[in-house]
Parts: sequence; structure tokens; C-alpha cells
Amino acid sequence: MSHEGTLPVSKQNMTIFGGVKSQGRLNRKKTAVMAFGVLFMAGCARDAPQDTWQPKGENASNINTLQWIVFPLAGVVGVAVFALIGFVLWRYRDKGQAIPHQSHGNPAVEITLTIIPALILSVVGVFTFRGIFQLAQTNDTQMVINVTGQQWWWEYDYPAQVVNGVEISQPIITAGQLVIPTDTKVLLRETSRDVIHSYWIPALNGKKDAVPGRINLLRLQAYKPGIYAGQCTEFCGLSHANMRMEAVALEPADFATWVANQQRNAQQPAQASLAQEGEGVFLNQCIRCHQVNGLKKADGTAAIAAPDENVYSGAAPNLTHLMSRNTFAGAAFDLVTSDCRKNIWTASPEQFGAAYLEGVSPKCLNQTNLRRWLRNAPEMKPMYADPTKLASSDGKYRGMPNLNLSESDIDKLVAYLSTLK
Amino acid sequence: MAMWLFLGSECLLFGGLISTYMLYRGRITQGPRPSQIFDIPFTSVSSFVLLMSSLTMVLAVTSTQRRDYERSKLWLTVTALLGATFVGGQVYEFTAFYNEGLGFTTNLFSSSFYTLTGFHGVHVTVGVIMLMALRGIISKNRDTGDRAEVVELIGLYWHFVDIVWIIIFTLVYLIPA
Amino acid sequence: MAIIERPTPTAAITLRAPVTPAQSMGIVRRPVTSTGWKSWVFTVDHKKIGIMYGVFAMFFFIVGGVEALLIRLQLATPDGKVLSADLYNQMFTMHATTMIFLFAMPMAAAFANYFLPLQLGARDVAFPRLNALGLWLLVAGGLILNASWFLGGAADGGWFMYSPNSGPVFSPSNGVDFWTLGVQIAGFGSLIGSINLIVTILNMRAPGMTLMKMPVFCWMILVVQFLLVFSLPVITVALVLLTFQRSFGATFFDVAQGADPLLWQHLFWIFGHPEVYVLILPAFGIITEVLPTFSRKPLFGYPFVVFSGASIGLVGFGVWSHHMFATGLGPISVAAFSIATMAIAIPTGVKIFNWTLTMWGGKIWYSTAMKFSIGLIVLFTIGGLSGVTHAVAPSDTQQTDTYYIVAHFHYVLFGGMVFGLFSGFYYWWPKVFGKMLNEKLGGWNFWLMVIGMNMTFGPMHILGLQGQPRRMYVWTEARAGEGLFNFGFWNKIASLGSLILTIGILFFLINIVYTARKGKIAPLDPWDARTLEWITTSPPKEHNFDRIPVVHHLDDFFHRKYQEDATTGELVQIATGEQLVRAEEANADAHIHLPSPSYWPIAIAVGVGTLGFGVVYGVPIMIVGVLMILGSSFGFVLEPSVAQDIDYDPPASGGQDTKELAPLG
Amino acid sequence: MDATTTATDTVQQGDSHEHGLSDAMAIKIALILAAMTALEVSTYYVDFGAFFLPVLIILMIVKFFTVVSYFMHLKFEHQMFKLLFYTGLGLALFVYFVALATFKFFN
Ligand code: HEA
Ligand code: HEA
Ligand code: HEC
Ligand code: CUA
Ligand SMILES: [Cu+2]
Repeated sequence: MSHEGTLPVSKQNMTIFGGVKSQGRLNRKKTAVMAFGVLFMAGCARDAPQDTWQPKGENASNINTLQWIVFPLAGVVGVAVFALIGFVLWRYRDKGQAIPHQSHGNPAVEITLTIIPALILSVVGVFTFRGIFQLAQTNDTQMVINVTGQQWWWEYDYPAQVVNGVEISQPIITAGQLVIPTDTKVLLRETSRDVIHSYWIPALNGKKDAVPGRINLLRLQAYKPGIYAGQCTEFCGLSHANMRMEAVALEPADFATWVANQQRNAQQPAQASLAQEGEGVFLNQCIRCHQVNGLKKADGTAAIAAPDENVYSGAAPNLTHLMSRNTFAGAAFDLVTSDCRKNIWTASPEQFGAAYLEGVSPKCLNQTNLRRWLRNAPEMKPMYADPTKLASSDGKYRGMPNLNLSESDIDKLVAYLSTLK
Repeated sequence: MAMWLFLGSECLLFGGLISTYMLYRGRITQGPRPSQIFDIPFTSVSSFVLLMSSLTMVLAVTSTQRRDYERSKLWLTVTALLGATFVGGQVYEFTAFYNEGLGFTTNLFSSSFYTLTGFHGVHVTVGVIMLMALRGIISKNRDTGDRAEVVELIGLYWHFVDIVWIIIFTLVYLIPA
Repeated sequence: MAIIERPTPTAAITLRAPVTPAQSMGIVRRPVTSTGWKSWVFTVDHKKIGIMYGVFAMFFFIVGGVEALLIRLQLATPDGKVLSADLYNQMFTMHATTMIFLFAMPMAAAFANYFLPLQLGARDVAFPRLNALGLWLLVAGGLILNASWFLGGAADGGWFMYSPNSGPVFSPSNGVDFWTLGVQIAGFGSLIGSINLIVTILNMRAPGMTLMKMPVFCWMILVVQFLLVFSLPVITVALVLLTFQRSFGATFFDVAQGADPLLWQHLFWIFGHPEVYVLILPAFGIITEVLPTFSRKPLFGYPFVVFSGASIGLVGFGVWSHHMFATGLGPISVAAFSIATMAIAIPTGVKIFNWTLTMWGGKIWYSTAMKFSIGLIVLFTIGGLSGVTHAVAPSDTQQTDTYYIVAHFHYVLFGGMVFGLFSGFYYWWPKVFGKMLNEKLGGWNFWLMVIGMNMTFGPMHILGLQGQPRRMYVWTEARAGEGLFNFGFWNKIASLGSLILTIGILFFLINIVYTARKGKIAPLDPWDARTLEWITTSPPKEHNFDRIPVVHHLDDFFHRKYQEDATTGELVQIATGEQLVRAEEANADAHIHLPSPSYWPIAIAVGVGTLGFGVVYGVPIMIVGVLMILGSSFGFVLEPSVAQDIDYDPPASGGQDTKELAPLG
Repeated sequence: MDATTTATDTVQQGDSHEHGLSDAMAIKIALILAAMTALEVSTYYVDFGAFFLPVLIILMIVKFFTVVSYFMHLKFEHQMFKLLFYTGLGLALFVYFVALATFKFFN
């Protein structure tokens, strides 16, 4: 949309220099046009999922309004300055004129040229001021979610509360994908268990760092159902690049369904199935770190994970409803095949809820990714799993280690994990 | 002039250390609290010693300016001794704290306390070394330029170390966390 | 040790006392050779030190550049396989550290060292031996920083090394230890250097050169040194805290103990923001010399430019938290820092406008130096304007830590600083080496750099606004998008651009070689210049000026060449630069005393380096280091600066006695 | 450096001796400082109530500037020296106060 707004400016720029032949000026002109063309065009791209110019929620829209003030203004200033420079370079090139008079300046001009930018900036300042306080507002929040970052995934903890009439009676703990109801002002209370991370869903709001020892507030609200992509944006070590997140917005009714499902315990796999064998492996290997709500040990007592004894950050994703999310390991890998992924991402807002709530069906399960993960997670996603380097973290892993599972164990585990709907 | 610049720069150094201490002084997860270990009378005496060393430093400077090198050697020695007493007191104090269970790594309060006062102590020590060297130079009659200038410059450094202590004494010792 | 060293009039006289060099140190004789490697290593001549700074910086520019090329190679395609995650993290950390601490600052120091005394009409800096010490400390720091590559991996926490990620748990290799020590030691070097340069500027100007007749380059260097003097101690605190945590078990950034990780961020950026002006202002200074020269006009609004420089420096201390908009400072702090940051655009704008208006009405000669200066104005403005878009805090929460930021700072750093430095190379090369850099190769150099630079960093604006975060060792198709704005296309363009950029820079290297071999001998005043450094031979003699110039005007050299015709008001040339230089030679002063070379600066630096390794590898080495430092400091202090037997007298006689040069330095 | 050959606004060093302070004066000042220190220490023994903090801080500041102005005779020095030192001091106060304020230190 800004194409209409920008192009004339660029054209104008060109006509100013139209008659100029010098290579120098030509290139500078190109530079100018390119850079500012770039600034503007980027503003109306419709492509990348993390585009910062496509707000899909209230806060992001507020920010976008500001962007639409400051970017064009910067562009106009830039074009004006370059026009001036271009004119000077052309007009006063050495044409054999006499050495100019040695004039030392002109205070009136100076002062004017100081005041004009000051005025422009005060205008920007006023809007900025308003924007900052607008975004800091949290008193009309409708829902609270605790968000905790750790190397290299996000955990979401929904405290018990009533949201739009839907009751969350048991706290919900999940990972990777944040599920929120549409048109609801959701307050994230962010913190971290190890280093600083930063939570960013560009379509819904700007970034807010998750700082260990502090709780930072960030408010999201989505207009429409859909998946909104994000990425950890504070450098947090080896797999910073693989620490992503997705916010999933569901219609309130769909959200109620999701909540109901999350509050159930995992079902026991059928007797004598491969999945049941997988449960055994899981109890053997994985329960050290991963919790599955309702899972019982062989003696019938509840199996409780102890990630704090094994992982430096003291947490590993809760896998109770692994198959209700369609990415895993910090939203870095697809749990569904690419076709199925496409269906979900491109679903219309009306159909999105149903598509998402279906979870990962056996047909859609991305076996390759999941198996690779179980075979050797650090190979897929760099992590501190090198035992020789664990001295500095009290012998605890940072991330998921390679467990040297046999292929048959992996078969069993995959079978078991796919029951965790 | 270089000295004044250097001191201006040092303001930001000690400012940083003091701020760190102020921020962290209440953050005590384990180990004794400051009020349990600070020995205010003792520290008051060392503060007084350091304060008086500033006076003797002034006397050293003025006597050098009068070219009264005997006096100036005397006052330099006294200043250095007072400084050494202060450092000695600090060493004693650190040992006492340590024995009461406040190691460098015990908690944030202790780390920032030792870092701040330790940095100050190092500055005093460097000052003492310079004073002694200066005394040696004067007595061996080895000239490195205008003596009064040099004594004055070291004097400036010395006073600066003193004023830093004035602040530390009040903020760290007298005002409880 | 700055204490004992000040230039005093009386000292020179006392020095006549029979203290011979050999005696004064007891053990070693002064290294008085004036040729061979010793004449470089032990020199205290500001020109030689300046050249060594330059060589050092150029070397690390290439090192940092190769690191950047590896980064671009990795990012050219999705899921790049060139570097592992670990190596990539080391790469961008060291790329930035190298470029900033080992290229940009030393290169600025090179210019400052070489040209300050020349522009001020002085024989040397105030404390020549401290000057050498500053250089060697920097070298020690640089070696320590890069030694880490071979000793278990370089630092990998990013150039701002945020805690707690830089703590011992999260960065277990020794890389960060080397980093803190290296930066610390290089920082000491800069601190010493900056005190020295400030005293030089305030005390050693030629007769008649009031502060307001001083070249703007000197002014900008003065501001920069103040920024350094007041910001380096802050990073020192941060680095000390981090070193104590990593090496001695303190808990300053250990959250479990109640520490606050934001303390590091504040300390770092209180230093870090003034630091970016430390980087850009020398370049501003350079082009403020170049633009008037090639426009044949004095600077437009000299006082405005000077004061805007000073106020950029001052305000620069009040905006650091704009790097922390996303950390949860609270709306009041954010608003305050946001507005303060915008305010900086005003004095910077003054500079841009004054440069443009300097050219207005001029007679512009498009030499390569001039092209680079104009390049700076344009490219810096782009970077500055994107800087203003970050200053709008809510908008910045969308941009921070994306490639949009990377684009911003490469436009200001590369388009601004590096272009300024290159302008300086072309402008002053004849002064330093007596030969003209080739203008034709210079043209290639310039145009390829302009194209390459815009191709490399221009697309990063798009990438950032499309949501590509920085410091990612891979980017993925899943987030790349489609169509015109997908990451794939623009990342490729950027990587391609960096190749063009490299070729552009290679042209500069070729130009150097070509000039050394076949370059034209430079005339004494090749650019019809304006300031005092041109009133002596090229390269300048060891004592800089045969006669200390007496200054009557801003741009004194120009005014000695041209005068306004009383009746017509037109400028008439009354002398050529060449004639002026020859006139000076004919009236040379007798008895010029120059400070003599010394072993001690480099000896102290070696001691400091050893101490640094000791902090990583254990107390015994530390003790050795401390002893070395103490011993050589003692030698340093006790050594008179002038070895009697090599006092320099120029052959010519007939001039009057000149002032002595800082005899104690 | 010879004064006649230097620029007019060059900062001259070492012309401060003339207005240095006399020994007697120095001792007097030292006594005042000692008295202030005694008063400070007394806050440890005597309860000053609400005045406690302000008294200590004011005393600290007064002592600081007394030493700087007289012992370090900055009061009598060239304008430039004051500028150098007080810029450092002022900046330190400014940046660290602001930084601590962002930690809600003063609340
Ligand atoms: C040479 C170095 C340099 C310079 C000069 C600048 C100059 C400026 N910088 Fe930049 N900056 C960096 C180097 C530099 N920066 C670096 C290295 C980083 C990243 C650090 C890291 O994270 O690794 C950074 C990051 C950075 C951030 C943090 C971004 C983030 O991480 O989220 C911000 C935010 O405000 C910012 C702002 C500015 C502003 C407002 C200026 C201003 O000074 C610019 C002023 C100039 C102009 C505005 C153009 C000319 C003016 C006119 C033509 C007048 C008319 C103008 C108007 C009316 C608007 N910079
Ligand atoms: C002065 C500062 C400076 C300079 C000059 C540069 C120059 C360059 N920078 Fe740098 N950069 C920074 C400062 C600088 N950078 C900083 C502060 C960061 C942030 C780091 C962080 O996040 O911590 C950064 C980060 C950074 C990134 C982001 C990394 C990331 O976030 O993951 C990238 C990516 O493209 C990049 C690229 C480049 C390129 C291509 C150049 C080119 O301009 C380099 C051109 C130079 C050369 C190419 C050398 C020429 C060599 C020869 C001629 C020899 C011949 C050699 C061969 C043929 C191999 N830089
Ligand atoms: C030492 C601890 C540890 C053990 C043992 C462990 N994991 Fe993990 N696992 C983790 C951590 C930590 C993560 C998060 C890694 C990341 O995303 O960076 C993780 C992530 C996962 C995920 C992705 C979860 C999500 O929602 O993103 C799956 C699936 C998984 N593990 C399965 C298993 C299985 C199956 C086993 C047993 C065979 C197992 N893990 C054993 C620590 C462990
Ligand atoms: Cu978490 Cu980056
Ligand atoms: Cu900044």
C-alpha cells in the first residue's frame, strides 16, 4: 500500500537529478532511492510470517501506527537532505570558477536548520510518549499466563482462572505453542530460569525480555484465529537460533475445548500395544526429565519427573499433550508433515480452530523429525550435552541429551508419544 | 592536568563500584549481615587515620614548596605510615570478617563489599608505594623534575583516595542496609 | 603513572645535571638507534607510533572482515553448514570485538597520534612514552583476545556479553576470560592514550592557536578522548565484576544469589553508547578537514560544528538505555531515554547540514578523499535516520535484535566511520608516506565499496523488518516467507554484496602496494590544503616543524597562501605551499630536543599481558606479571626522557631557540 | 613550556603555589574535618531519629568538598581543572543515580 506513497517521492527525486550525468551523483541518487524505497517497501510486504508491519492484534497495531509516523517522516527528511546534497554536488562542481569567497557561515541559517529537526522530533516525541504509556497499560487485562524461558524453549503455565466464562480449574502447563482466545487481552508474566531470552510475536506485540529474577509484563491480543510465529530475540547461547515460539489464537468456543482437553490426564495406552511398551521405555528413560500427567509407575504410584536433578534450568517440556501441538523442541521442528502443516497455516480463520484442535493425527505425524530427535537430539539442535563440559553446571545437562536409544526403543516411544493427545 | 583528568575518570570507576555495592548490599542469601560484623569504632579509628594522613600530605606538599626537604621527607614518611596503618587495619578487618563467616563468595553483599573496599585498599597501597618511592628519590637526591610538582600530584591522588573513603565510610559503614 | 609526568619548564633545566642515560637506569642503556626494528619497537615518536597503530588496525580490519565474510557465507543459504553454532557465535562476537576494539579505535588513534601534533603545530604529544605504552597495551590486549582462538575457543557471548550468559556456567570455555582481559587491557591503553591526547591538545598548541582556531579534527579528537576518559572506567567496573565472577567465584551476576542481570547491561551501555560516538567522531573530524579543502571554502559555521560535537558527546552519556527498551525498564525510564535519544539527532543534523553548506558555493574537486567524505554524509544519514526510528521505543520493540539494527549500525559504522577513515587515508597518505595514492584505483575502491556496502547492508533493513533476528547461526525456510521479500533472496544479495565490498577493499590494498612501488612522489601541498600539517615536508621530519608556526587564523596555512585583494575582494594567491615549506626550512630553529626512545613502555605491556594470562591460568603467572609490571614501571619512572647524547639538532642553524618538548614524557 | 610562546588560552600548570594554603590553615581544616567525623560516628551511638540519614549525607558531602577545595586546592586552581574533575564527578553522579533509579533503588 505504501507503494503509491513512495514511488512518487522517488520519482520526484529522480527528476530533480534528471539532467545530471555525473556518475557520482547518479550512484548516490540510487543509493538514496534504494535505501528509502527499501524502508518503505518493507513496510507493506505480505510475505514473511514474522513481518513487523502486519499487526494482527491491538498492541501491534498501536506500534504500527507509530511506525507509520516515524518511518515516512524519516524517509521525507532523508529525501530532502539528499536532494539538497545532490543539488550542491552538481551545482558547485569545479567548472573552473574562481576560488570562492571564504565565508564562515550564517547563524540565521544555522539556527533555522537546528530548529526544524527539533520541531520534527518533538512531534515524533509526543506520539512516542503516548505510545509508550498506551503499551504499558495492563489494568484491563482479561487473562494471565506465566511464560518462562529456558535454554532453548518456552514453557507456558496457565494459572487457575476464569477466562471469558471458561474455567481453568487445574493449572495447565504446556510448551512451545502459546494458545490464547481471540479478542482477549492476555497478560504474559515473563521470566527465565537461566539466561535472558526475549519473547516476540511480531504480529501481536513487540519484544519483551525474559530476565531471570524479574517478572516482565507483555500483553498480547489477537483479532483473528490463526498461528502467529515468533522467535527468541535475545542471544541465549548455542541454540538461540532454534528457540522459537508460536502463538495460537482460537475462537473462545474452540479455546474452551482446548482447555478441557489440556486439563485431562494422559490416557493409558491399550494393553499389549507397542505404545504400552513405549510407556515402559518412557518410564525408564524419559521420566527423569519429562512429566506426563497421570502416568503411573509399574507399582501404581504416580510417576513424577525430576528435571531439576538433570537439567540445569530445572525444567523440561511437559509431554502430556504433546500431540496437541504441531511443533516441538522450542517450535523449531515440525511435528506434522509439511502437507498437514500447510493445511493448518493456510486454513481460513473460520476453519482454523477445527484444524488446530484435531492435533497431530497418525497420518500427519512427522515421523522423520521425531525419530531424529529421539535418536540424537543435540545433533538436530545444538545443546550442551557434552559430558565433559558439564562440570560448570553441576553435571546437569543444558537441553536434551543423546540417550543412545535403540531403534526398537524409538519405535516404541514414537508409538507411545503419539497417544499423548 | 593529567592527574585531574585521571581523578575525574576515577570518579566513574568508584561510582560504579559504589553503585554496585548499594544495589547489592541488602541481597544476603547466607552468611552474617553487615550489622553483625561491622566494628564501627574500629573503622572510625582507621577512617580518622586516613583523614589525618591527608593533613600530613598537605604538610609534605607545603614543606616541599618551601624547599624544606628534611621536613618534606618527614611528612612523606608519616603519611605513608598512616596509609600503611589504614591498609593494615583493613587487612585485619577483612580477616576478622572472614573468620566470622563472610568470605568473598559468600553472598552478593560480601562480594561487592570486598570488591569496593579492596579496590580502595589497592589504591591506598599504590599511594603508599608512591610516597615511599618519592621519599627515596628525594633523599637520594635523584631528580625527576620539579619536586614540588611531583609531591603535589601524588598529594592530589592521596587526597582523592581519602575522599573516596569519606564516601565509603558513610555509605557503607554508617548507613545500615 | 601519569602522575610524575608533566611537562614543566624547570625540569628541562634540572636535566642538565649530569645524569647520563646509562646511569639513570643502572642496568641498560637507552635504545638510541634510529633505524631497524628497534627504532620502531622502542620509539616514542608520535608519527611512528601512529603508523604502528595504523598497521595494527589494518591487520585487524582484515581479520574482522574475514570473520564477517564467514558469517555472510553461512547466512547466504538457509540452514548454512559453513560454521557450527558454536563457531558462529564465536565468529560474530569476535567480528564485532575485533572491528570495534582492534580496528576502529586503533585506527582513530592512528590518525589522532599522527596528526594531532602536526595540526597543533607541536613537536610531539605531551607524554611520548605514555603514548608508546598505550600502543603496546593495545597490542597486548589484541593478542590476548585473539589467542583465545587457539586456546579452546574464542568468546561466544556477543560483543555486549550480557550476563548471565557470559557467566562461568553458560560460557564454560576460557574464551570469555580472554575477552574480558583483552578488552580490559586494550581499555587501559586507550585510557592512557586519551589522557595524553587531552593534555596535548590543551597544552601544546602552537602560539596563537586558541581553542576556537583549532582544526575541527582536533576538536573531535578532544571530545572523543573525554568520552573515553569518562566511559572506560565504567566498562572497567563491569569487566572487573565479570572477571571476579569467572575467575574467583564471586556472584555478581548469579541470579540464584539474588543478583540482577540488568546491572551488567547498564554498566555496559553506559560505556557502550558513548563508545559509538568514540567511533564516529574521529571520522567526522576527518571529513570536516577534507570537505573544506576540496570545496576551497572554510567550514560553514565552525562554532556550530564544534559545539554540536561537544553536545553529542555530552548527551551521549544520557541515552544508554535505548539499548534496553525491551528489558522491562518501566514506561517512565523508557520515555525519558527515548526522548533523550531523539535529541541527539539535532546536533548530528547540524553537522550534516553544515557539511552540505560548506560545499554550497564552493568549487568542488572530486578527489577520492572527497568522494569518501561525501559517501559518509549520505550513508551516515541513512544510518542516522534508521537510528531515529529505533529511538521511538515502541517501534524499537519490533526492531531490536533484528537485522534492522544490524543494518543501522553498519550504515553508521561502515558507511560512516569506515568511509571517514578511508577519506583520511587518501587525504593524508601523501603526508605520511610522501607518495600519492593512485586516484584511478581509488575510484574503483570507492565505487565498489559504495555498491558493495549498500548491497550488503541495505537488504538487512528488509530482512529485519521481515522479522529476521540477529545472532542466528542459521535461518530457516519456515520463517523465510515467499515472494519478493523472502529471506532467501535478500540474504543472498547481502552475501554477494559482501564479496563486492571485499573486492573494493582489495583495491585499496592493491593501491597501497602499487603506490609503494610506482606511486607518484607527492608534491608538498597536493590538495591546496588549509591546516598546519602541510607546512612541513612529507613525510614530516622527526621533529615535525623546522620552526614552530605562529597561528593567526583558523586554517592558517590557507591564509598564508591566499589573501583577499583589498580592492576587488577576490582571493589572490600570494605563495604556494611549497614556497612556504621551503621558507620554514630556511629559518629552522636550532636546538630542538626530542624525547628519546625507551624500553619501558613495551616492557610494561609485556608484564600486563603476562598478568592477563595469569588470571586465566593461575596465580604463579600472575605474580610473574605483577613483578614485571612493577620492575618496568620503576624503570619507566626513573628514566629521564631525554638521553643527552642523542639530542637532536637540525643541521640548519640561524633560527631561535624553541620551546622544549615535554622533557619528562 | 614558556608562557610567552604558548597560546593565550593554554592552560598553565604550576602557577597555583602562590595561593596554596598555609600550614596553620591546613591544620584548622583538618580539625574541622575531624570534628565532622566525630559527629558522624556519634550517629552510631546516639539516636538521631529522622535526621539520621540527611545528617550523614550532608556531612559526607561537606567533608568531600572541603578536602577537594582546600587540601586539593581545587578552589584556587585554573577553571580548566575544575571542569575536568567536576565533569567526571557530575557524570558519575548522573549516570549512576539514573541507573540506580531504574532499579527502583530510591523507592
Ligand atoms: C558509529 C556508531 C553509531 C552512531 C553514530 C549511532 C547513532 C545513533 N544511534 Fe545507534 N547503534 C550503534 C552505533 C551507532 N549509532 C550500534 C553499534 C548499535 C548496536 C549495538 C548492538 O546492539 O550490538 C546501535 C544501536 C542503536 C539503538 C538500539 C537498537 C536496539 O538494539 O534496539 C538505538 C535506539 O535508539 C540507536 C539509536 C541511534 C541514534 C538515534 C543515533 C543518532 O546519533 C543518529 C543521528 C543522525 C541522524 C538523525 C542523521 C542526520 C540528521 C539529520 C539529517 C537531521 C534531521 C533529522 C531528523 C529531523 C530526524 N542505535
Ligand atoms: C566497525 C565495526 C564493524 C565493521 C566495519 C563491520 C563490517 C562488516 N560486518 Fe559487522 N558487526 C559489527 C561491527 C562491524 N561490522 C558489530 C558491532 C556487530 C554485532 C555483533 C554482535 O551481535 O555481537 C556486527 C555483526 C555483523 C553481522 C550480524 C551477525 C549476526 O547477528 O548473526 C553481520 C552479518 O552479515 C555482519 C557483517 C559484516 C560485513 C559483511 C562487514 C564488511 O563490511 C566487512 C568488510 C571487510 C572485509 C571483507 C575485509 C577485507 C579483507 C580483505 C580485502 C582481505 C582479503 C580477504 C579475502 C579475499 C577473504 N556484521
Ligand atoms: C536430561 C533430561 C531429558 C531426558 C532424559 C529426556 N529429555 Fe526430552 N527434552 C529435554 C529438554 C531439556 C527438552 C527441551 C529441549 C529444547 O527444546 O531445547 C526436551 C524436549 C523433548 C521433546 C520436545 C517437547 C516439546 O514439546 O517441545 C520431546 C518430544 C522429548 N524431549 C522426548 C523425550 C523422550 C521420548 C525421552 C526419553 C527417551 C526424553 N525426551 C528424555 C530433556 C530430557
Ligand atoms: Cu532464548 Cu535466544
Ligand atoms: Cu546507543
